[in-house]
Amino acid sequence: MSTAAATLRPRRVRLALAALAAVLLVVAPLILPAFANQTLVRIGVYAVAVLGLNIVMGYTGQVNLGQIFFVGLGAYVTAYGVNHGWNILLVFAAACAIAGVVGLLVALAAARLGGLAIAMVTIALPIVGVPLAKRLSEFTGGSQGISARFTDAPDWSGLANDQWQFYIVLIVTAGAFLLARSLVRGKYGRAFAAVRENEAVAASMGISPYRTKVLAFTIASIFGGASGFLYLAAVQYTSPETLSFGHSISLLAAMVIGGAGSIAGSLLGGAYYVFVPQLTNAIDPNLTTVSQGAILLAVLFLLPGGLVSLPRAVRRLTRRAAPRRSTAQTAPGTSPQTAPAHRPVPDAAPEGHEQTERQDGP
Amino acid sequence: MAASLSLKDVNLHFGGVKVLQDVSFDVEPGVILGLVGPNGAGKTSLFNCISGHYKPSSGSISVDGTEVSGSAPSRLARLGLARTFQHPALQLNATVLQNVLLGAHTRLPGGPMSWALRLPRTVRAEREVRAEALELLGRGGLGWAAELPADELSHGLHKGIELWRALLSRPALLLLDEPAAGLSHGEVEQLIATVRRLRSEQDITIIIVEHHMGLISALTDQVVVLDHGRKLMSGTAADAQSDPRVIEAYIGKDAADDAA
Amino acid sequence: MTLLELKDVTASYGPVQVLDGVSLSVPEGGSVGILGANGAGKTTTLRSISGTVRTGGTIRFDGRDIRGLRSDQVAALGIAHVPEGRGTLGQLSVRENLLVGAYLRRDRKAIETDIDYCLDLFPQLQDRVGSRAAALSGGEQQMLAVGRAFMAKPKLLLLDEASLGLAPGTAKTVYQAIRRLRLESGIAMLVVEQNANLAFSLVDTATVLETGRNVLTGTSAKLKGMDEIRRAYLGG
Amino acid sequence: MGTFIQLVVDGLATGSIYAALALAIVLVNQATGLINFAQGGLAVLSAYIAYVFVQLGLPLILAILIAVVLSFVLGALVERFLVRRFERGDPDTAVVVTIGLLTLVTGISAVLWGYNNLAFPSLFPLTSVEILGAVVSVRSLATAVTIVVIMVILQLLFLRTKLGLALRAVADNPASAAFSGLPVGRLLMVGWGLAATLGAIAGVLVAPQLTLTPGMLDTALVYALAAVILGGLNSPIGCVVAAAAIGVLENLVAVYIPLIGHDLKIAVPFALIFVILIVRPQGLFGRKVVVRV
Amino acid sequence: RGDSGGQGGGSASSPGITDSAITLGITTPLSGATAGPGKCTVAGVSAYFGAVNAAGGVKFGDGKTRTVNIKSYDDAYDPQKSLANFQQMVSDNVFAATAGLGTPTNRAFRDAAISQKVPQVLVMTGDPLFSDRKQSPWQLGFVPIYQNEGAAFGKLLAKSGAQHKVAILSQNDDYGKGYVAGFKDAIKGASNISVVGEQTYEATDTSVDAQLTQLASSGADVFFNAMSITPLTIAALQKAQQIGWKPSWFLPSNTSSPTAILEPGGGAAYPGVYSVSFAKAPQSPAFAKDPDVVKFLDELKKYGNYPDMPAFPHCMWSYMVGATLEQAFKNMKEPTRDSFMTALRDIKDLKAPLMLEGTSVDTTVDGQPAVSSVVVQKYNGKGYATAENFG
Ligand SMILES: Nc1ncnc2c1ncn2[C@@H]1O[C@H](COP(=O)(O)OP(=O)(O)OP(=O)(O)O)[C@@H](O)[C@H]1O
Ligand SMILES: Nc1ncnc2c1ncn2[C@@H]1O[C@H](COP(=O)(O)OP(=O)(O)OP(=O)(O)O)[C@@H](O)[C@H]1O
Ligand SMILES: [Mg+2]
Ligand SMILES: [Mg+2]
Repeated sequence: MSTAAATLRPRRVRLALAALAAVLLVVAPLILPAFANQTLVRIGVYAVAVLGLNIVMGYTGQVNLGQIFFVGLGAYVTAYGVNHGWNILLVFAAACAIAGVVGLLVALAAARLGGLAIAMVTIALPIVGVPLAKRLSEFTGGSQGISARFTDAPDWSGLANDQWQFYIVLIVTAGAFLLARSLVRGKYGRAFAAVRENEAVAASMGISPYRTKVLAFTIASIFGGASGFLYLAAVQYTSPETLSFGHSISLLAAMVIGGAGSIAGSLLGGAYYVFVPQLTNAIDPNLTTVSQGAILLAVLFLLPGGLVSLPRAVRRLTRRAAPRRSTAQTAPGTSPQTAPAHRPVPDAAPEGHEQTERQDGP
Repeated sequence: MAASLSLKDVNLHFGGVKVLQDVSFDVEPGVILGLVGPNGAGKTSLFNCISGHYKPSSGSISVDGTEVSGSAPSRLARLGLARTFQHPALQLNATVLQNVLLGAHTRLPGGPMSWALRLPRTVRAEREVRAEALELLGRGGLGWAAELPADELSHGLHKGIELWRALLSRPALLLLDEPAAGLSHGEVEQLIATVRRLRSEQDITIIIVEHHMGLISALTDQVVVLDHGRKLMSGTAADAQSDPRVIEAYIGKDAADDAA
Repeated sequence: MTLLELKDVTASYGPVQVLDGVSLSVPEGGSVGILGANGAGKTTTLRSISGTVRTGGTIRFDGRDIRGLRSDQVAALGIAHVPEGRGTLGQLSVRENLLVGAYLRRDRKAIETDIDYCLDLFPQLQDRVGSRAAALSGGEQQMLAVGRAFMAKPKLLLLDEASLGLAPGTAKTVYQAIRRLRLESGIAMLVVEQNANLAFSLVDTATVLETGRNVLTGTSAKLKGMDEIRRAYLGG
Repeated sequence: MGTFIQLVVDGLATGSIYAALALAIVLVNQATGLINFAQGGLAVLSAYIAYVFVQLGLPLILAILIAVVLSFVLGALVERFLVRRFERGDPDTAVVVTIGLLTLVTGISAVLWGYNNLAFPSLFPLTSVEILGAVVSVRSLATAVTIVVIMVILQLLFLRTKLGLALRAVADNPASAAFSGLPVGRLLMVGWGLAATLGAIAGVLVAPQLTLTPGMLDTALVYALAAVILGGLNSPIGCVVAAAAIGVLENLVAVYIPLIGHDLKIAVPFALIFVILIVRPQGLFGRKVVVRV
Repeated sequence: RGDSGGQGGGSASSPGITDSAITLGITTPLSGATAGPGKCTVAGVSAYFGAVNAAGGVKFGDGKTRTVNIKSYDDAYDPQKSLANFQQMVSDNVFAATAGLGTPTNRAFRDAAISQKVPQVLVMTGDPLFSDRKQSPWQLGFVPIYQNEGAAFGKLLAKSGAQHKVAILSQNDDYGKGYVAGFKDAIKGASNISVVGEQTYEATDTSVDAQLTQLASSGADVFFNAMSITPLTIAALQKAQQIGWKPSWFLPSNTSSPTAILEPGGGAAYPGVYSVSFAKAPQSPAFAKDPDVVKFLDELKKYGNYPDMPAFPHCMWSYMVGATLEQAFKNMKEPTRDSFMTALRDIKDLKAPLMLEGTSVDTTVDGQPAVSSVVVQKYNGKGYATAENFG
């Protein structure tokens, strides 16, 4: 096998897999039963919220207990816009933008605080958000909430509502995930990680911790707003309960369970958020709290890195058998003119070095 | 372009502790300056003042004639300053390559939107710095480690990674805090060669804090000795090593013999 | 009599095996050095003794098999480890750090005397007893780490680059103090030290590690005489 | 004026509920470096345990003592068999583990005792006394006194005892602490055990007022967290003062600033916390964590 | 268009009903803060139909005898989850959703229920929307709308003729607002009644001491307390005594349990504690031997998996929901949802078990839930007695 083919193969395979996944996603709603579609739709809603949370918390390390507030805000803006007859694209833009602007304002203040102090400000968002939503009843419908329907399938489409909703959610979710994925892979991903690890070091690399935090927080809020838009697309109703603090905690748990600092993990986190209540309802609706706690702990106990680390964990188990020797000397890539370490003792030349078997990237 | 640095009456206090007192000296572009002194003399703190991590209580620091004291570290980095840390500060769970790439932050164009949309220029820039980082690592004999998580490398190698990370930013002024700590004699020789080559290939000003007097003698054009936060003397490495005050305060009688 | 004996010790971090059969022994009251390039496995060897890495082979201390013990159990047997890097408790004051070092001791009066001894040894720490360790300079932290190990009054001292970041004069003083400790109280030690001049001033024998195994062992004098050793570790 | 004083007194009484939980959170944080969301849930479980023994006919004080001891064991076991696995890993994961623990413990309480509000007997009589024209129930007064006593004990524990020093050392740097022979695992168990004990005391103190339900302390948890961060994560005194301040301030704002009212009063302590944290990131009484590069 | 796979109510038999069984679904909070009442809603219906099934089942209007199966789902009072549960019900082939507790949770799937033509009936919310036939064709509320309860007390007070100053403390949501609106409407013309203080609290609050202190200073002699949180109600009763404020007290139907609330709160200390109700309180000594109550408690234990004395009235209410549903089943001519709705909307003067004298189920009035009549009761130190007059 030539080296060229070897490097091309995984890429081609990956492209093919991506294409296959895309086709499956497009075809799936036409085949699946309504309930499956509705479930997938809800997964999309929460995956986007978790994705945002992941950016600010998983990647940038800023504890955020207020993500649900932005979901709720996006949902309210969407409801308001829809009920006032705005164009749907405008509604979407407004949901993202208003959540983003509020997020930016909060972040401009909150990012001055480090560590847990930021957690405090973010806790306040849903805690204050609920009574505020009740207070502003002209916009929010008060504690009775507000309904808005805009995702009924148009007749020309020939689709059922759940299918139509699926496509709306798919477009937004896919867009959000692709954007986030590119963002965290390059310059900004490294900046987020650097701020998370050590702000002083990040700063000495030319990364302003403050701005980076504000950026991450704002992105998270925008994704929160987008998720709120999707929430309304799926649920068609929102009320102060949507933004209750408990859900924020659940989002946080979903993020860690999916995999903190992982894009794919956000999707898994969204799935976890939606599936576990269904599962625990199926087990016994009277025991949902116990079973949810037990499932959460069990998953983390087995996979402390989250669901996304499952393949890695499996690989590690299967690899145990093959120990490797130190890589220091003759691993590939060492340039010949500078040996990595001295070899002071001539009469004990090391022999039998094996090549490292770590493959790059996932 | 190598940068010049000028310190004037820099003072730094933490509560009652006077860490730096009236420190003044100038560094011409392209010079390698050694900063030595006993433990706790304030060398790292002085680095922190220059790089913006500490704000001097008073005094002025200017880079290329621009007053920078009190500026944020990130701003100084954008002005071309890079540094390493006395205690290696790497992202241990990221790969060595990712760690080094962090150094390229200021060189990469485009805002978050451009990167999220993968605009061609960002893709191109990323490919370029990646190649450059790999080349640097290869040159440092760390090519094999590029895709390993940093925590799988031994302590001594971390110092090297920090150096490559700082260099990837193509600095005009480079601050190295004890780069030879934890290196064996042979490894120090290599480091000396690396820094020499760096200077010959790149227009750069370097300040080195080091307790390894051999390295200081071999590399520096000029030496500043700090003691208890004050400048004790400045001159060449040879001047310093023969100055009785320096021997008294820093090198110690027997140690001076050993180092010779 | 041998105090510590390592025989064919292997060690691994997760799936990565980095020690590949290291053997050495430290006699009672003896002092043994470990030399080797970056990544040779020096630190890992010390870690395998104090139980912070998964190991195979035999490790005997004081006639007891100590392989697989936790690090606090190892410490309780009388082994103090000055780890590589920051070995201090950052948010505790200098004094508290020293007190923690004496955790296993009950002799309160003697503890106070020993604290004074440490502060005498490291005058830089004296006016900073109330400061938190994280605020200290790199070298000061290193002094504190060494002081913490002293406070334990161990039978065996594991020193991992104890001179790291110390000014030449200070390093000298510290090594003198260690030497004195050995003479006065018969502490045995296993020393990892990149500054071979310092190392040879302290150890009777040394072993050279390379990619996780011993490649050479001998007395200080013999090693000092070898060309390769001179080139790699001593200069000149 | 009478109303004003009464409002202050009422606020202090509410504040002491938050303070009780906050102290337990501070204790776990000092001993393990973790923020424990399950603290409230565990405290409720302890209160239920005491309830069971009361139902069995034991005198209240004995039931409470048994619950306190059992809670210590429970806390230690939780550390050993659950939290231990996550202690050296990502702190976010550890926090989520405590969230999972909260869910599990709440669920267990619900399964065993249901969601009905159970009346929990009070150690102190329901009578009240007058102070400065304000009526104070003996129960609130006793609760407040108990909390102050616990606060002092905690402060002494951490700053004056060898155990306190060891607990802090382990939380700071477990690997380094172990090199000095500190039995890290056992100390962490002790830390959790003590925090659970404290939680148990908090639980039985407030249960008579809130009545026992599995979610009895859910709201208080948020306030307790706020108090801990405002007062300083490493300061028992700070968190008690902060909890009291939050309770009082809320009341005064709600009554005297009608625009804010009782619905939005909760925003005020948060706004205050925010302002204070900007000036003092380590909290009112907290010690700054020193980090150097 | 409806959802793919979702069938509307056609003339063929609807999903969820066979010749031998019918399946009903309940989505209600079974965990979290409102789980107490939530569990009751499941227990009551299950108890009722458990007994009916044990006796052979219900003879439907189409002549077939069917057993009634109940499937319950936990929504934790989260609207999103109640919608998900509804969708699950549709996929589980549930004939109708019933008895679920909560305004937002019921509202969340109201649209979906309408568009899929799935009945969502006899729900436990006092939100009037569910009883508006035009807007909610597939819905029907069960419990009196909150306004009715507030109004009943207001009327009694206005009728008393004496001068009264009223202080109001209400929950800051549609529950509290409904009560207060009904009450204020009823006292509108009455010159003898003045409202002297009005405060709200959040359902999540741990204490309402400040509100009580504030209201006590208003000098009111009547306290209208629209509160649905058990521990807060107890604490409020205790607190007012402590600060020496002893007004006549009004409590809503779901927080007026003599054993769970008034006894621990010391309700006997007040000149009068009033509540409204349409259900017999099993805890009340007056009803201890009542055959309805005895049978109910027995069935609740046996079929409802609820061994305790109910602490929330929702147990009784949902038991009555069972009786109302049975009545509708008996009258429905076809095994379809359409036919069921028709039958359900045609019940008049049904004396469901446990109903108090003077109240009945009437589903024929547009804008009103199945039960709209309540009687005001006064606490007598042990249980309740119907109050004709205030004072
Ligand atoms: N943030 C701080 N808070 C308190 N004291 C500090 C702080 N930073 C530095 N110091 C004190 O300033 C003094 C100088 O520290 P610095 O790290 O600059 O020394 P140094 O010359 O680099 O020493 P070394 O050679 O040991 O690294 C030390 O005594 C240190 O404790
Ligand atoms: N946590 C780890 N995971 C995987 N491999 C590791 C880990 N720590 C060290 N190694 C590897 O083990 C080998 C030995 O490391 P060790 O730290 O013992 O070296 P050392 O001789 O002390 O080097 P130095 O002089 O740089 O301190 C190195 O190849 C290193 O890459
Ligand atoms: Mg320094
Ligand atoms: Mg090492």
